[in-house]
Amino acid sequence: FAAASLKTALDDAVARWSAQTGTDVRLSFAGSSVLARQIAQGAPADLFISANRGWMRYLAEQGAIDLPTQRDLVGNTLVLVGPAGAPPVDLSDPGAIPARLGDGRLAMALVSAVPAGIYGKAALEHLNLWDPVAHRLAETDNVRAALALVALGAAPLGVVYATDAAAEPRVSVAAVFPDDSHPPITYPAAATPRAGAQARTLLDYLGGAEAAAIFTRHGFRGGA
Amino acid sequence: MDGFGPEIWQAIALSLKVAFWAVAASLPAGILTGYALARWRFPGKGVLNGLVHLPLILPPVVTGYLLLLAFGPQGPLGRALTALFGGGIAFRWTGAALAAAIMAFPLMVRAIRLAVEAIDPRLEEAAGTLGAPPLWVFATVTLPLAAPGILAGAVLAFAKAMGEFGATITFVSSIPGETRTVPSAIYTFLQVPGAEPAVLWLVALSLAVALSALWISEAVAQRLSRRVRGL
Amino acid sequence: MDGFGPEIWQAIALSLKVAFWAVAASLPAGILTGYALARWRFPGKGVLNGLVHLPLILPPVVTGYLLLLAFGPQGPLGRALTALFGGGIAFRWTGAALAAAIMAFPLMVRAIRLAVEAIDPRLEEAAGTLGAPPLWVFATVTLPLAAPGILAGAVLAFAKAMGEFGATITFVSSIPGETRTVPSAIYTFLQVPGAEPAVLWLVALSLAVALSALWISEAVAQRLSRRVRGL
Amino acid sequence: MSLSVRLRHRLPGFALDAAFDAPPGVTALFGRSGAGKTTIVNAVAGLLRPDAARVVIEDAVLCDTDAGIWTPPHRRRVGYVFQDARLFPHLSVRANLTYGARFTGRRPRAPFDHVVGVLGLAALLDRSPGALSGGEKQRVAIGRALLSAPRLLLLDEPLAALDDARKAEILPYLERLRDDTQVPILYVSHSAVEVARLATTVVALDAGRVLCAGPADDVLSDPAAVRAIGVREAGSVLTGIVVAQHDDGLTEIAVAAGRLLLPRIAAQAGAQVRVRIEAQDVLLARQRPEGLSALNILPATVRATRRGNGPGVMVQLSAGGELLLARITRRSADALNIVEGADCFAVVKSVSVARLDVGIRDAAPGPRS
Amino acid sequence: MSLSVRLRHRLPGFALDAAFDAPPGVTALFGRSGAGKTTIVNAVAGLLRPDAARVVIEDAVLCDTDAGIWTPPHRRRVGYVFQDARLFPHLSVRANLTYGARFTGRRPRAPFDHVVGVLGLAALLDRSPGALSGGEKQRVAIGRALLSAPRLLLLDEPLAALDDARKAEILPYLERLRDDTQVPILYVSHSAVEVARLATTVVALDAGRVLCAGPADDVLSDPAAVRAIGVREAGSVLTGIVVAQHDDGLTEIAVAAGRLLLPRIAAQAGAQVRVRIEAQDVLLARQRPEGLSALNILPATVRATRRGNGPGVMVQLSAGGELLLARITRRSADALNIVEGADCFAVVKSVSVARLDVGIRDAAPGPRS
Ligand SMILES: Nc1ncnc2c1ncn2[C@@H]1O[C@H](COP(=O)(O)OP(=O)(O)OP(=O)(O)O)[C@@H](O)[C@H]1O
Ligand SMILES: Nc1ncnc2c1ncn2[C@@H]1O[C@H](COP(=O)(O)OP(=O)(O)OP(=O)(O)O)[C@@H](O)[C@H]1O
Ligand SMILES: [Mg+2]
Ligand SMILES: [Mg+2]
Repeated sequence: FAAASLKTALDDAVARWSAQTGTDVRLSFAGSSVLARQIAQGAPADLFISANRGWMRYLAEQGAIDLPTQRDLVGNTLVLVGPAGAPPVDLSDPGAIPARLGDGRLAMALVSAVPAGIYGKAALEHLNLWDPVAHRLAETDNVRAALALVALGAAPLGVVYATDAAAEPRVSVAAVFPDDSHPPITYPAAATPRAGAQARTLLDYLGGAEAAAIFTRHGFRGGA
Repeated sequence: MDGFGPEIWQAIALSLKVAFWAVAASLPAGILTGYALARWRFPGKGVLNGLVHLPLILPPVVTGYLLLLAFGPQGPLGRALTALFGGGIAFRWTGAALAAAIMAFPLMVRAIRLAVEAIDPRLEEAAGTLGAPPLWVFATVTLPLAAPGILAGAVLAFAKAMGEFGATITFVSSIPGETRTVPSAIYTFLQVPGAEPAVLWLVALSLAVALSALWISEAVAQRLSRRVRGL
Repeated sequence: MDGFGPEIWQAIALSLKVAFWAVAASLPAGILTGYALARWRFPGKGVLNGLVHLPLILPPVVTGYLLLLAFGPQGPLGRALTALFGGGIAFRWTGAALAAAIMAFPLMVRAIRLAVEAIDPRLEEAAGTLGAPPLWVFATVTLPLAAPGILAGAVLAFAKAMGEFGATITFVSSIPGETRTVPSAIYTFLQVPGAEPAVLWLVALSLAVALSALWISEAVAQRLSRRVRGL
Repeated sequence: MSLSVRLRHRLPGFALDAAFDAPPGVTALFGRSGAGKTTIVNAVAGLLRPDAARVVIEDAVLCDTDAGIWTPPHRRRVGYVFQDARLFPHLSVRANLTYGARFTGRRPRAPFDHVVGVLGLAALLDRSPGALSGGEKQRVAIGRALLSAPRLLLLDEPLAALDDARKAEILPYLERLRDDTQVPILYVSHSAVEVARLATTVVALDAGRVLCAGPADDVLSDPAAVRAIGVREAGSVLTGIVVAQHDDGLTEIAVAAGRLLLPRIAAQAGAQVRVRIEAQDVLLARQRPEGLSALNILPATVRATRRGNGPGVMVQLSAGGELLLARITRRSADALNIVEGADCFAVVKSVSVARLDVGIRDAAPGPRS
Repeated sequence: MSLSVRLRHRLPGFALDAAFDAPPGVTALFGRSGAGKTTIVNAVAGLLRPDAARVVIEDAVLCDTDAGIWTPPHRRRVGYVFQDARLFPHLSVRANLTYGARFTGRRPRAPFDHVVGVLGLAALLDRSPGALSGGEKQRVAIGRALLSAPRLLLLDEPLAALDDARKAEILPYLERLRDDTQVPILYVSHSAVEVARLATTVVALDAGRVLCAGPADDVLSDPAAVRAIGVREAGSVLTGIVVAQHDDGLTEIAVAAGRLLLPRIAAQAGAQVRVRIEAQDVLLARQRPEGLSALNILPATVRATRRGNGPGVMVQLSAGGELLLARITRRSADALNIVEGADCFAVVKSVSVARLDVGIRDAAPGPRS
């Protein structure tokens, strides 16, 4: 069970591993919240890769994961994007973002619920940019939808992951949020109590260098 | 957990407004489409029928995305709207209503179509022989006889519009007071560990609203269908 | 981008299987419920009506979550099923079918109810005077006369089941070959940077499937309703 | 078998309060539009739940509100021909006809081919009801009811939509049904000819109440009752025995008062027949008239005369002990001095008695031979 | 106004090929169940699009397939009383009646209260059609058509569901409609009495073809045509003038052959009337009979006799130049030596001519006074 945004990267990595070990792996992608609830309800999952720490912690409290196996698998970077070819935005200037927004809106994932939104809000607050934009948000249910808003020109700016920005030719990165402006963006992984030895070796593999290379190729920050 | 007051009431009021206008504005089109599918034969009928069902088949996100393509500030329709009325519908509650209307449209059309198909065309013929032109026959015979079905369609559509979320949030995102309806509020809470009580609260509220609408409509429907039976 | 072959075909086959069984298994209940709502008067009719509409009003995620609570391995019904049949339905394709069936149920019931309401009860009376007991009247008069409506309901439900996603993924997750239907595949691809072509492909495919089902059903419906009219 | 009906029911603007007993044979419900005929028939069929009712066939209590008995329609075994045909639109004519067949149990049924033949449905069997003419629909509805092997037939104006030729084909069949089977028939009709021909009992209704009820012969020849029915249709019924069939197409019938020559009746010598003679078709003369084209001249005695408001006088005659009605003008009555006790001759044209008015009774009313 | 109809249409299992002209007045479509009457009426109303057709009212071409003309039903201005009433179930009786009123334009309409009175609908106005009896429905349907101020009335068995008393109330109204307004009426009926009374023209249909068509008097007294219609209903129509109203309730009418005494007719002295006399109600005698209760004895000459297969002989008489039909037995014809050219006396009972058979023509057919 893994967060949906990992799909292509994880598919790649797991395919490689399956080829090597001859073991069949079934991957189930969905939102972290959905998966976490399912695991809490006894879903037949061996591994869980969450898009944020919150849901991992939730499962840990329920005893639904094998704590010692928990590790951060990959990381990501938060960026501010604008339409393709947009000039950079100076994040140190509190007026820069509102100026660029004009009467448009800043596209973000739900700032109180979706990880990318939570990180984004934290970053903006840290940089003292939050107040001017708090009422200019267009919050979406996931970060891809926020990206789409920018890509389609519905919003002049958006806060998304670097991985997303890289894959979308219609946007370009206007600024990169410094790592220290928000909690570390990591994808924690853990085995569940029912996981067998094979699942655990897969987890080890995913934490290894070969997998890290694959993740990096897909835009993540591998092997955090 | 009842501390979240005003924002919730705002969401409920907004949901009602969006659902009401979604139904009210699409009803004429729904009646026309249902009638056309039931009674007319024309080239492209199959295509129209498919088109109507589209929002049902497509994942809501895709529908929302397509709406965004068409009605976004850069989309052709969006530009036309801006040119005409000096403002688009993206990120506005009107956009949410549009998304809800489109998602609810197949349900509405199906109910109306069934109701029209059940009307004995010989009654319409009889009205014609009395001198009533087709439009008048439609208004005074077809429409009243189809009323229970039209009401059923509107209720289904209203319920759907109250619950719609996927297409709405993709198209107009979730802006408090403008497009944050109850379902997107619920979604927000679902994403956060431990917010289940809030979710329950919201679900109960939206249920109460939708169910009362449903029950009122049932009472009306009963009276209507008794009249249509001629009793 | 057409390299992803088998997985896609698997998803389509699964979607078809899920949608088919969702409709097939819920049809008897749908007919019964539609008939009861149209013809019977009983205490709790309003409640039943509300219950049927519930999945339409609730955000799909909530419905899925409620299903998970009830039918999950820890849920009361889930445990009962496991005890009885040695296996639950959560995270199985049967669970996906259940979720789809529940989401599609209101649409099916409404269409059937409308169709039953449109049947002249005097025909059923006539059958009764010929000696046919109520069940036989139901099977030989009511059911055939409601057939176009039942078909319409089944088609709506099938379309909905093909497109259902929110409740399904919440309830049974998205496991390739078991519960990854086309819509959940679309959803996953939507979350991934750069997978738009795959999404388009999938959307087109699911549209093709659903629309052909729709068109076939239209042809059948036309023949049926001509028969019902007695022509 | 006999039927006993006792009903009370209120509808907005209409109150039904009727009770009558229907002995075996055909009981005609007669009355103006809106008199409550269909309402009664519906109550007997169980399609209407009356406020208070007791309906008994033979000794089966179909419904008794006091005793809380209620037999649902499908167990009442009534064959109901509705005023509106109510064919099943999704079934072929054949399937409509055979719909009731599977519920007949061991009761004897009319043979399918026979019913189809009598009703002229052979060419329609594979058609759909939607494509039938009004009369065709009604014929199918009659066939459907007959083929369900009912223990009671309810016919609500079954022949109204049919032409005379078709009626003349169906009536003998209903007659045979009445005589051969013991199925009682409740028959709603506006046509006195039909009623007189078929009915053993007549129940005249007005505004939901029974105006008069009794044996058909009595009611139809009772000038008072006849008023309720409509003067034009008054007449009397003579019972006779077929004596001979003549070469010139006439059938000779012996009645109590003498011989009648009527257009050919398809009956064996010895068969018993009922001949309805409308009051207006009877002429009176004090002397036996000669050289008239009318062949039937019966000696009779005036039993009573009744003058209404109109120009007519209804004369009740005794012809060989049987009742005969004649309607003549007041002027003639005065001119001929037709008073109680006067002897006279009743003149009836042969062709006045149309075939529709002659009913055959193979079996005499009484023990079979 | 006159109507001209020319139709060809194929249905599975039925082919219609009929053409007839309907002069002003009432044209009766006569024929067995399934003969194609409703099909023709539907085509005239524009509810059926025939394969080939030309329908003309006066000089308005309603439909001409050759010329590609097609007037949609709502512009044809026909008042159609359907065989099945087809009332609007969601409207009250009153709203049903007035439905057509707003489309009448400036054409003169029948006054609402009058129609309601004639049809006896006053008590039903606020009822819903679902709660009406069969006859009540049909009366509302008649009223609805009448009140739409049509330029052509199509009546498909409008009175079949009604009792005689009600018929006797409605028929005079239709008569007045025929005479006072110039609205042509196409009238489908199985009842020869109705047809004879109302129709100026009769079109007899069989299996989709016109068997014979022509003025009512001719067709109804043509023994050949009569066969198609049903022998029982043959009769002839005499035209006469009301001479006097007698105290004993009789009306004296002068016809070409002499005087007739009939039950009171509500007409002024001088009014022209049509009297239908059924062939079977006429007795023949070679000598003037005496002491008979029949008041009407007309001298006549035999013009032709026609023997069918049955026992009857149809005798065509000339009574003062007018045609009179008598149906007697072969035996009587032989006994009385009724042959062509023979002089004889026709005996008609006064009460044989029931009121339903007498039609009043206030305006003589011809120029008004
Ligand atoms: N849609 C149709 N398809 C095939 N045959 C039809 C259709 N409609 C009518 N018919 C046939 O055409 C014939 C004429 O029908 P029509 O309704 O004109 O008869 P009608 O003269 O009005 O008879 P009735 O007196 O019984 O009402 C009938 O044999 C009928 O079965
Ligand atoms: N559901 C109802 N509510 C109120 N009145 C009704 C209802 N059904 C019938 N009636 C009235 O009851 C009376 C009797 O109706 P019924 O149908 O028994 O008449 P009928 O004798 O069969 O007449 P017809 O010869 O015209 O068919 C009518 O006046 C009718 O209007
Ligand atoms: Mg009735
Ligand atoms: Mg007809």
